[in-house]
Amino acid sequence: MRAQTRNAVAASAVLLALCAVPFLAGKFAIYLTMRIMLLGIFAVGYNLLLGQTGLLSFGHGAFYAAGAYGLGLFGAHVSTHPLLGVAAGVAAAVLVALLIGYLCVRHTEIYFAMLTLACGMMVFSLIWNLREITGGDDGLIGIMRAPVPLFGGIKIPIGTDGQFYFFVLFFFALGVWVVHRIRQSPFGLALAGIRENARRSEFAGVPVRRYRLAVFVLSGAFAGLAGSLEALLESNARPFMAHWTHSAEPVLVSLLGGMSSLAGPLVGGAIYIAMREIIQRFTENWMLWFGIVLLVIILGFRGGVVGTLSALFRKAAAKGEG
Amino acid sequence: MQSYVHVILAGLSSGMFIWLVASGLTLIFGVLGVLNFAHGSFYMLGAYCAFTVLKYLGAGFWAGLLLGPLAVCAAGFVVERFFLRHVYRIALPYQLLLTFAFVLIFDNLVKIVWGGGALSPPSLSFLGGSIPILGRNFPVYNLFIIAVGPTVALLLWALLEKTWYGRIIRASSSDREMAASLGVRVPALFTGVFVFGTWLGALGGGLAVPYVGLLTPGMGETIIIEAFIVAVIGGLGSLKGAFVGALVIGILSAFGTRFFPAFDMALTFILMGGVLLWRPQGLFGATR
Amino acid sequence: MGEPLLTTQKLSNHFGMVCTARDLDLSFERGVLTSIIGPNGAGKSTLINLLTGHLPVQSGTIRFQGRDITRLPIHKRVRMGICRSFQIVNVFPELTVAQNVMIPVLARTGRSWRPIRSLSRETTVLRETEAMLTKVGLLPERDTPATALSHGDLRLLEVGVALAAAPMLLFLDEPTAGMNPVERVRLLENIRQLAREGRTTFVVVEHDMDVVFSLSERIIVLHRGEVLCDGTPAQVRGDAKVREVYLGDDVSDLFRINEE
Amino acid sequence: MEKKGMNRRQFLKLTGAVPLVAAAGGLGGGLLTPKWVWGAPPKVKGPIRIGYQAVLSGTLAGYGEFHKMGAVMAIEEINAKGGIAGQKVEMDFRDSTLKTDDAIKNARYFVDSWGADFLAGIDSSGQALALAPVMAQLDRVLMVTHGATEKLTEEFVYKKGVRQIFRNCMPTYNDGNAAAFIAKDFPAVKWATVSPKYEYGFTCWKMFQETLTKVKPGVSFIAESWAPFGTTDFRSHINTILDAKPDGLYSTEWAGELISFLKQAKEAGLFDKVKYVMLPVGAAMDVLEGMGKDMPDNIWLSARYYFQYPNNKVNNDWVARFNKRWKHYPAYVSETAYSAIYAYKAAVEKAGSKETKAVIAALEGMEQVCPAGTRVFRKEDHQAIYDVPWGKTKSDPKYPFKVMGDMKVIPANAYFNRPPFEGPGTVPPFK
Repeated sequence: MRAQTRNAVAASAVLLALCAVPFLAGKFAIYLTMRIMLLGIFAVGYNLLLGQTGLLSFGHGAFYAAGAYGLGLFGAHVSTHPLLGVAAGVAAAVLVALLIGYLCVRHTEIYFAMLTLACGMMVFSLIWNLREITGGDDGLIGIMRAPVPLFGGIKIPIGTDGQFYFFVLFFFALGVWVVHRIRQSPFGLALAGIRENARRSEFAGVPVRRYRLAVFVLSGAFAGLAGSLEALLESNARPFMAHWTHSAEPVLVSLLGGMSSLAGPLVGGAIYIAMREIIQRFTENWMLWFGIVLLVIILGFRGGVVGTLSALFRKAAAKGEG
Repeated sequence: MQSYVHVILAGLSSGMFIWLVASGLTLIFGVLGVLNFAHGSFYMLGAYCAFTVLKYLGAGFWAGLLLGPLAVCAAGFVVERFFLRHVYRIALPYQLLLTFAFVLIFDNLVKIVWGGGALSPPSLSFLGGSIPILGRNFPVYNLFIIAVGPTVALLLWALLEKTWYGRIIRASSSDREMAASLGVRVPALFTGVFVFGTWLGALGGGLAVPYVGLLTPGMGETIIIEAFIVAVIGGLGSLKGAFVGALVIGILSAFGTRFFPAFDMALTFILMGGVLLWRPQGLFGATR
Repeated sequence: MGEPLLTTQKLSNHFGMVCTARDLDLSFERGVLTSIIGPNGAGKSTLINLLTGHLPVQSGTIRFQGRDITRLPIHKRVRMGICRSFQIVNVFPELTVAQNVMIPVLARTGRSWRPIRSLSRETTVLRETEAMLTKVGLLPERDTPATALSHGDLRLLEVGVALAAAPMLLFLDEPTAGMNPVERVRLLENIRQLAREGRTTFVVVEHDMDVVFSLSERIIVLHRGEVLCDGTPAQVRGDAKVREVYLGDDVSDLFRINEE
Repeated sequence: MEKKGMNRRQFLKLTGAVPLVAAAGGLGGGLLTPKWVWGAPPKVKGPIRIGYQAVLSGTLAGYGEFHKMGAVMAIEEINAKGGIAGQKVEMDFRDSTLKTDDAIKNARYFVDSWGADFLAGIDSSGQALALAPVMAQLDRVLMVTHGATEKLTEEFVYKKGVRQIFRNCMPTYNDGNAAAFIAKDFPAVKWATVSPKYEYGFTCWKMFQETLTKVKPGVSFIAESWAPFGTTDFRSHINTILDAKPDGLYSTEWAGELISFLKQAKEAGLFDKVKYVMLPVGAAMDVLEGMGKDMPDNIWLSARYYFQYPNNKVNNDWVARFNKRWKHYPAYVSETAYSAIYAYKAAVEKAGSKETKAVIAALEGMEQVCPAGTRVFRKEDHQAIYDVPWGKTKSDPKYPFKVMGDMKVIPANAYFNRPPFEGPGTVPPFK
């Protein structure tokens, strides 16, 4: 019980700190925090697949793009209602993920990774080539942030970054909470079982392929959520969202932070964005230094930053008790 | 007729060119079990080093082709001996991430050393120019590439199948523990294979200098994806597969660009996806 | 004993030139503790793999309680009541003992799809898990990760995970392999006890003849993919063909760990 | 059950996140104090900060370096002579990569964190377009020095009223319309293209076809082969062209890809078979230097600035200074970067303020004498109007690369699309 309380306290503290950001930090920090939260939603959902189920996908950019284009096209042709737009984006992502997932989940390991890579790149070139609908390589530009209508005619404006921040924070908190629940749930345990031993899971009566598809689509929905929010934040949707280089981002941050914990991908995402930003202030050769930092983290922090730190902490605590 | 022949020739040369890069990648995966993302960087370094020998040292194309890739082997050695060795036992994504870090580092180093601008080699005197085939010119150098591809394949085959080293390499790739118990120094062997694979990639880079006609930082990133696709289609770790895969990709994309241009960006990926769905282990991969 | 639980008709399997099952017509009766024995390569593991869905059936049919399950995927057979344990320990290594057992319980009770509800609130599942752990004697180890268990405990867990699916028909593939005598006795006692309870019918593949003859009510002897002999322990003991096969074989072969 | 262990881990994970958020807050906090945002003082207070971004990594990294040379040189000169309106000029230069989100992040960093007064740079059209709504939000002027899409000025500045965007480089009008004006004098009637498979390539080819059809009825366009970004092997594309047997080839390939294309086309004998070849950005310095003596003769080239035009004191002096400072001939992006900084100087000094509104007003309609000639920033769409030459490649012993001969200059007014950018009379040829 005590641990659970501590847990809740820590989560509330983070939430509180995030709520305070727009009042204490500067505009650019607000913006960066939003980007960190978007990457966080993307990665924390993605890690249900990688960390929890043990499947490495290189195609999640496709669902991210589906979310962004879904929202953009919905906004252009149907309604600019942001919540409906986000719902449309997530729905689009779920659809694409169902289609791709159906093909891909029959394989595992590197074959799964390569198959998702191929499917993601097909979505990329589809977006690139369907110029009439998607705007080709220019993408959809000028996506609006209309106010959010609530019941009783109240409209909440999200036009400025300070206002939109809370829109993002809402979905971030919701997303992290959902993933946290999933990790603690029977479904989460079944996924962990598939990661640990897929064959045995089948002999435990778990329809492995269907679970893989389910978690694939679920993580795709998170990617779509992040994508649709980014479309609102940056007012555009662009084909490179579906490119494999973008699909690799959640992989990278999950590994950076550690894929065996909930906070791993979140911390990894924060490190990834903050680190690049800091390095870029000092040098144009950011790739060199970023690469070196990556090396240090991979070799020095086995199991990611969070994994390593918590192991250290546990060791220290054990020593203290003993 | 003329058109088809030239499309096939273009496909053959680009296929053999990709094979040169994919061979090292495949060898390394087959023996070490590592998907080396930085292989494209070795290709790039090979090109830059060969170019340097050729242009700044004025030593000519052959010297560049010989010395350039050899210089890159040092980089390969450092990467394997001091970094990659520590992640053999960790999950695949970590290996990818580690090698990706080297992609960033090498891209940036090339920019620092050689500048960000594109470098362009002078045209070759020997092997330069073109000869008419069915009334249309075809570059001599491309014919040279078409010849180099199978030569390298043959040499690799002979090395692996006919020599003592080859037998050791094959034994270690199928069972590390067994090889170690027979007294093979597996770590040293792995370093050796990695450096050799690096050399193959760098050789591809050296040959790219006249073939692509252009050197840019980041030039390895497009080719590595193609090489990956080729390796996957052929069956990861299978050199024969990579060779056939490269031919298939080369010729099909030449036809695709010529006759189905709408699909050319997705073509290789469609092909890879199709092969994976039909035969997940690739054309010549071992069944799991 | 009424309608047989599981029957096979002309079940065959080949690996290349090697025949590992040839036109097997078998039936397993409810409540009869059966052992399958035979020299190495006789097709014992293949038979289990075919019956449980681990290997696709090349020809022949399998019926479970009258229903054709020949092409049914593994998890559906499990849900119908056919389960197995593995010869080489095959559990969920990084999960705790309790979690290992919980997965089949969740799957069986249809709760494993619940994505939001916390596991700690699934009280029935928790209770069943604890009951199962008590049954196999692993309750004290419930929070230990499987990787940290001793070999004997792992074997117990292996059986426990299979039992947790509450199968009607359970195949145990060399359940005592590598166990020390004390552990072996404990496990066998468990199996006997559970068999007596009657919910589960056991089919055991074993090399240890002491175990086989003390445990079984029926013994099937396989040789080169065919049934050499099928009967009570006494019948098998007296069978001339069985003697011939076993005498001609190196006895140590019986204890070699073969594939899967 | 196993709750205890799990939750302790959980706790650590969550606490791990706190310092990072704090760090993110700190990033902005200290560095971001806006010193002059409230109530603009009547006089310009310094320093004047210019945030410049261009691509510094990947295959196009050379472009960023050329941008930087021009911008740094302008700032050195200006600061040596007392700065802008007496205030020192500072520049922060960032890698825009080719990714749109990086460009947006940089712009926000420049304005919201570093305190930039003006922004400049941008290579890709996609980035330029995506930045338009962002610049409106940030309310700072962005001078685009390379991205050429006409949509930026026609749609975002003119139609949607994003007044914060200006562009001092040549837009696609030169690549499409002017090329057609040059091509109409050729006997070639059957045209084909190998061009980049993205909006820039599509737009230019469309513009070229439409204008050429108007000024020379009877031409036909018989083949197009689109090369995806990053193409290194153009042989299949070249086969497409050779099979079609056109009289003229039009290509908006640029930078390294153009070099690869030209070399491979030369090997395949394309230039023996197709006599009229037009490369709207072929006279870019990286291409001329990259091809060196291998550049085929008699190819028609243009660029967004060419170092031998105009042949006047301002330009010749500048080229000499540039050569002395960097040991290079200026690329067109060097000129646009250089002139962009000077445009800001002129506008701030004219307005007597560095307030966005005032500077926009000053820039609108402003005439600026630059190395590239005189630029006029058109009031309606904020596009700088200036002339660039077309010419045929020829050898010149003074240079290690081929230069332009037979220079032809079409006045920009004759081929720039005109506001309101739709309806008759807005696209060339004009009466």
